[in-house]
Amino acid sequence: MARYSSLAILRNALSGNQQWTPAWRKAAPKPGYDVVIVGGGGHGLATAYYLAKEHGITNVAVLEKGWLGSGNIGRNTTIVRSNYLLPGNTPFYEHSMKLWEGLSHDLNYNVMFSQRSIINLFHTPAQEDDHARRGNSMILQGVDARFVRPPELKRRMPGLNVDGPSRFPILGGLEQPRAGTARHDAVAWGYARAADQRGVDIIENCEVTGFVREGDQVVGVETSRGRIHARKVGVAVAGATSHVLKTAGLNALPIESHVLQAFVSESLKPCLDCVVTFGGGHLYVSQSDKGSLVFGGDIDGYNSYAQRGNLPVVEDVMSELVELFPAFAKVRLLRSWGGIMDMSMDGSPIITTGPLPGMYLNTGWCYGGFKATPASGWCFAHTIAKDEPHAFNAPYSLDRFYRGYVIDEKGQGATPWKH
Amino acid sequence: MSGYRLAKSGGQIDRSETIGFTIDGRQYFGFKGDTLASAMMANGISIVGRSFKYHRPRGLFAAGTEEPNALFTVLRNGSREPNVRATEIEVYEGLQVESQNRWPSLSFDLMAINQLAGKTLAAGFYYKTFMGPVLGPLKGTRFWMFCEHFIRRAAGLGRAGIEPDTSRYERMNAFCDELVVGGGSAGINKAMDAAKSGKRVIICEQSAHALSPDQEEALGKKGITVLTRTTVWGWYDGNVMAAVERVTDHLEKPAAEKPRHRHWVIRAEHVSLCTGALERPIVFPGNDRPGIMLASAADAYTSQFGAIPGKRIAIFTNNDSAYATAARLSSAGAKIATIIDVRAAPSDAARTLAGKAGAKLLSGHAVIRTHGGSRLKSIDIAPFDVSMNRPSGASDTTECDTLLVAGGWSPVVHLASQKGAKPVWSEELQAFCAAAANADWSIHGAAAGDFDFGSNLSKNPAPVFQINHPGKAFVDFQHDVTADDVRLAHREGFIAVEHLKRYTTLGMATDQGKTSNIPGLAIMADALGKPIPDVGTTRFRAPFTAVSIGSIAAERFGDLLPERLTPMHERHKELGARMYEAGLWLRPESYNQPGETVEQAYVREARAVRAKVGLVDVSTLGKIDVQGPDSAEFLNRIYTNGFAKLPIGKARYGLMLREDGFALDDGTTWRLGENHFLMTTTTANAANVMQHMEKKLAVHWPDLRVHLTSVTDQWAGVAVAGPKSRDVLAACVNGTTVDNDTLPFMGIVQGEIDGIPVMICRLSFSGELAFEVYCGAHHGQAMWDALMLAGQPWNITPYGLEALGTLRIEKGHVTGAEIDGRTTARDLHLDWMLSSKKTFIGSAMMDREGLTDESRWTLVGVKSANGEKLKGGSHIVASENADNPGRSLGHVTAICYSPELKTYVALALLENGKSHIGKRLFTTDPVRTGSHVPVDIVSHHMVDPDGGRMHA
Amino acid sequence: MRINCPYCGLRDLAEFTYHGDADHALERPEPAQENSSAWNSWVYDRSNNAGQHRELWQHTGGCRGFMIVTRDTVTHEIISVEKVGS
Amino acid sequence: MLDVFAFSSIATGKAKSPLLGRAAKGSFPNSNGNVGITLSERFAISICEVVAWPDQAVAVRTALPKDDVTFEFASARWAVVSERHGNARRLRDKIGDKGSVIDLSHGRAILRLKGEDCGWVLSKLFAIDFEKMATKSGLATTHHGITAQIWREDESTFDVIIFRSFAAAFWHTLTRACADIGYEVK
Repeated sequence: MARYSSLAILRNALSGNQQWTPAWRKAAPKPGYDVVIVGGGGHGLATAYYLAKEHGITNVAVLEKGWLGSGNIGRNTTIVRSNYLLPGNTPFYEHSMKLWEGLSHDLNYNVMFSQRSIINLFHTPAQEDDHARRGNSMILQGVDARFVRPPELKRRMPGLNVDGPSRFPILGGLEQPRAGTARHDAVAWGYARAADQRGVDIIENCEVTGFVREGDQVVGVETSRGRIHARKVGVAVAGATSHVLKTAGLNALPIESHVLQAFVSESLKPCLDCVVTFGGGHLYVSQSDKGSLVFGGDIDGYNSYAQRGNLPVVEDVMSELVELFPAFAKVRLLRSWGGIMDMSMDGSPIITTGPLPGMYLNTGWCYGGFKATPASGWCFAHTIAKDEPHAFNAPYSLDRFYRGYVIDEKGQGATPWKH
Repeated sequence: MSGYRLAKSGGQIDRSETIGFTIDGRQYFGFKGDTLASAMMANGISIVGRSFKYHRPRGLFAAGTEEPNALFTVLRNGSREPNVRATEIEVYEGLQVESQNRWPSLSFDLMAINQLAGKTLAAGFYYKTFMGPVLGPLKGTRFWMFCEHFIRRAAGLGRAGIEPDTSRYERMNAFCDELVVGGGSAGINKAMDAAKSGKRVIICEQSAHALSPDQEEALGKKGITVLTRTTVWGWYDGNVMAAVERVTDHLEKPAAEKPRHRHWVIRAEHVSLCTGALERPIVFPGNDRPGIMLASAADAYTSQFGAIPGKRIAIFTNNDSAYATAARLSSAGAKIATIIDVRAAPSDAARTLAGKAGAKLLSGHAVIRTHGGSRLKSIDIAPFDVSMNRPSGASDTTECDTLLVAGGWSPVVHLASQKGAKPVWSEELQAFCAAAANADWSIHGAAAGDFDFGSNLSKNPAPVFQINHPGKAFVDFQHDVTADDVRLAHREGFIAVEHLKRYTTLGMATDQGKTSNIPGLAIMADALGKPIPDVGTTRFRAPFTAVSIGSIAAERFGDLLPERLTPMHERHKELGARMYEAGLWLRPESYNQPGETVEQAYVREARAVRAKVGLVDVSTLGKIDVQGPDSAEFLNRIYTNGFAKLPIGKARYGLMLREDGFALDDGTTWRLGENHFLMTTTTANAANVMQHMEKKLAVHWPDLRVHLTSVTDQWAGVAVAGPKSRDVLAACVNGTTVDNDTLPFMGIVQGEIDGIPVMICRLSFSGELAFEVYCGAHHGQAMWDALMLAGQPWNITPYGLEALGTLRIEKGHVTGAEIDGRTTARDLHLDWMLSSKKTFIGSAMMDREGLTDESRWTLVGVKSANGEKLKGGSHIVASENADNPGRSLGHVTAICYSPELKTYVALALLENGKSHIGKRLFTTDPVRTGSHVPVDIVSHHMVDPDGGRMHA
Repeated sequence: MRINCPYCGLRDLAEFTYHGDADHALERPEPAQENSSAWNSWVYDRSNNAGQHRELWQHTGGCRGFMIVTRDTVTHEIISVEKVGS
Repeated sequence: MLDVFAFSSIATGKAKSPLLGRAAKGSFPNSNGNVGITLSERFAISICEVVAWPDQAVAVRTALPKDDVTFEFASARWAVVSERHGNARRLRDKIGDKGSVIDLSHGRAILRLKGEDCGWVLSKLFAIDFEKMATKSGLATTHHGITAQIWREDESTFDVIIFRSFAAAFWHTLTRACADIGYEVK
């Protein structure tokens, strides 16, 4: 398959773009594989790619029940960051950031990762100290962080309500300069293409309906396209985790599925160059290359498998955007959509062997799934290949909840909808 | 110059009133009732916009919400509203608009050089390049970000303002039995019927004049609420409908108190969709030249505004509806030169109308090419074979300045799709129609595929969506997505309809693909050799058309954000307090005297408390009234420590855990009677604790007879603290003494201050001899005044949150900064409060290994070893080297200058804290100040550890 | 979404507070001083049904009463609402 | 035993309204010069909450005085507003141990709206179907997290009961909502 490059583009342009070939094969399922990954989203595709690249395991199938990347990989607000507070999280997300920084080259696919930085605004002295604490935690673990003061904020975001009257006066922000945004669909397509090139079968419209067992051991999956055997089965289905694992007889997990809405405005000339978050509520906003404001806030807060949210959260998010950028009241909301978040009991993910022999589980991403995609795939591949977690994902075990080693960034306890 | 105004006709405009407006600063005139679009047409303006990618000149294409090209920025009172469709802007005297996405001007746009790049800018080209070198200064993401900088500048439509939008937005809640969406004939009938059967009816019509004044009156007479200029944009669960009413956008001088937009939230028992249908184009090479538009658009401009798009008009159709249009246009005075119909044998009814219109009919033909620059000049017409779906012969050129395209009609099923009804394909109509409705809703008229083009005219178009012929044929005008782009997506395997949309950006522009989705699908289906329904359709999501963010945010931002004030608020302001937001409460941070810094102020205040006496407003503490025979038992389960034996007239400090064993909140609870307690919580946690306890009673302990009521606002509270506090109270309290016998530590008495009934509890957060004095909130200010007066001999000092913090840090008392949802009772050395004689919430989970692990971060005191200032948010490290501090051992939770210890001190959560006591470590703040301070780790009880003072 | 509060009647979602899986909440293990697998799974494990889901809501913006709402988590359709303990 | 009802007294002459200095009296017509609604605060009157034990709800309902503004805003939970001082004690005596009485006279503010357009104005703030709200009835609802109790005295008169600490903020919002009707502050 041809490498992508500006030359290739010119060559094809001259031949009327007739020579391009499919980005990935439309593979049909084989009877068996060394590894079957359930879930053709970002995490599943990345896992397949790193299994092939890092561990030489290429007899791999990725099973997607719908069209590839139809889940949260294509429904998020595209933010990539590693500005975490707790030691359990930082090394993992920083590893992800490093993978992001080389991803376009690695995949020979431009995922448009743009390190336009993220700024978390704070509005009270207490919040300032909290942000200092987070920033210091980042720096002490080798992550970039700096404080930004109002004059610089004003310069970089002319529309920001810095000196206007506000119940949430902006005292400053914590910036991670290396953070930014990427083109979400491109991440799925890039991983799919690169995995496919290494021999991975990507099988769309193939829904897993059950697990094939020999005693306890999981030895394959039943699918809408027949039984597929596998020495190892990795499950990376985000919001559908509970649903899929029920077919293996696992009826209770530290996971709840919740709907998170996301929003885009009409396209505007460049007016916001970084990702910015509001400390007076819960809002994150950036501007896409096409010019749309891309933003979101809290999850709706009730169990849901419907990719559709409700009005109260829409109103909250819009009001927080206007509080931050009063001029945006006259900008218009173009589209909204919903994604199903796999909310865990402490707000942190699970990447582990088990819970059944021959099964491997990757879930609990809450809001954090997109930025985690490369490291999630990388660590999950390692865990599947080596039958033990890598140091990066060792804290993300399943038994941490019961043993009391929770990683609770928001300090909310076992109430998933508050994380 | 091609478009012009007819001498008469134009139902919607008032020719007696001329309106002046400006485009890019140039003056134009229209009539009252004109839209910007109709006025531009009447003024002969051809180029109304530039496309997104190639910056090609574009003309008016439609007359309504589906318009992809004519986007303008409306300027008003110094604020900008970008991307408004000219078809939806009603002209008013002095209207100012600015064209978009062009430089330097609409008619001459340098960015149009993008067209030279032509085929290299095909769909998906971004993904294949700009990756840059693997090494060197542009490695990693740098090269892409360099290119992206220019791409971003080229992209984007209108420019948003940076000046705050001062318009008012308003929310309105409404309820009805029947919501009718759409004010066409179907909608009016539906509304009338519903009203006749006694239903409460609301009818929403998005345009300004679709309903005639008579119709509005008739509906009003039936008690129907008529909302014009109102778009129903969102369908949420339980028939909660979101609509936006554009109240003043069309007015020259709106009244100050009127909202610009009104955000309607309508709860409807039943929704009737009468949203009509939209005409769609046929895709053919050169189909985007100014002068080419939908036949339905020309129809609307002529009938409503008396504006004719051109002098010499050709019509290109695959169905009968265009013939009716032709007849209407010509009877209005337009010149219809030719009708080109892809069908070999149009119906007799159609032929008759063509004759009536005096138009030459070319059946079995198609337009395969167009000519012209800033305006259409001529078109190439060739024989066309519908069965082959290909041109089948040599072409002729025909002169015309306007080409009306009629590609069939698509029912507007967006809202039904939002509701969850998957559209179903109709082979006859060649369109997606709404699926079966249910008890919540129904669909009527053209929206239900029930078209009526006129007598004997057929509803069914020929299945022709594109003329497959070389040349740039545009599917999505605004995003410059061509038929070739769709075919390329197919070639590269992006064949799922969502992949097609995402890979090519088809249908993602501000018109949301209202005219481009179906042709795009058809081209993909053609490439796949599948029927259209097998390719599928994307689910429509809110909003139906773009809606102002301000309207949805109505009344939830700026000065309308609620705040909570204590009864003594005015006094704090008079005393020059800097107010600080905690939760929604405004609380004094410190009472700065002229020239004082915050630090000088709080140190002075704290000193005064330790030396003599101070007072602080504690009204914001959460207060919960607990009553009932089982109250004591209830508290015994809620708190980790015992409350059953708490004597009446005594208070006790209590700790609550969550079910998972981590600390939830702390506070004192006072026993006012056998079955009556007053619980206090931290300000921030008041609501959580209330819900926590209500849930326990309702769900887990329904057998307990306990009533909970929030009384936070009922009580004003003031803490009087310091060695002289007892003297101050003795000086002003009547009805009781406050000596150690009457009022021992944690005792409660009742009395009066200046005639105000008060309740006094002797407890101490500061570590000094202290009392909390409570009275009815309406009396708070008077009580404050009385205490200030009584305290004068000891010049009693009001103190704020900062001093309060200082005193509690010195004393080692914890607050929300330490009880942060991650800490345990042991971490905070509160394990003495964990009763072993009973079970309580959290008792089963609090001893798990992760919660008792030696390496946990536990509470310690921190003293600056060299007097250097400590910084909030600092972490604690072992290395004295600021540049290589090593790993974090923990972090400070609160810092202050301690007047008692004459140095900066802090509380901190430190890994295996006990093991570090007496050791030298360093606080480090690399992210903010770079401060790196040697500190001594000490017990968290830094002042008066044995509590001698507060028990004095 | 609107919820039909057994006391106040049909009210907007915004007036209600979510308290999670009701069946789960009602199955609180016997109070204990020691940890047990029953407590572990009660605090951390959820069935998270796709489809009918009995869940606990509180009308915090109204009567503050608790109710069990049976709701389809796939369609958001509310099948029934009952007062807790009824 | 402490006498908690002692604190409910507002007859000291020292009670201060939370709207003091925030609600300018006078007429604020809309731009057509119309005044459609009258706003006033019902200050220094008794506001109590009465809660019955589940099995005593009927008994308490019958025991409650009829002369006051009394409405059951939650199951077996009543708001009782009265011009009569010491009403809490009176209620306590009436219901005995059938339930609890909580005096909130200091903890709430009552705003009275009078005028044909009350429904229009209140509909901006509350998601309540005021067309269907009966006179002499009350309910509990919320405005952006500000919990409120609403009593309909007659066709064109409403009382809104809110937490004292929110009174000033709510007043600001309320007058904004009245602006297009035009209002007068008594």
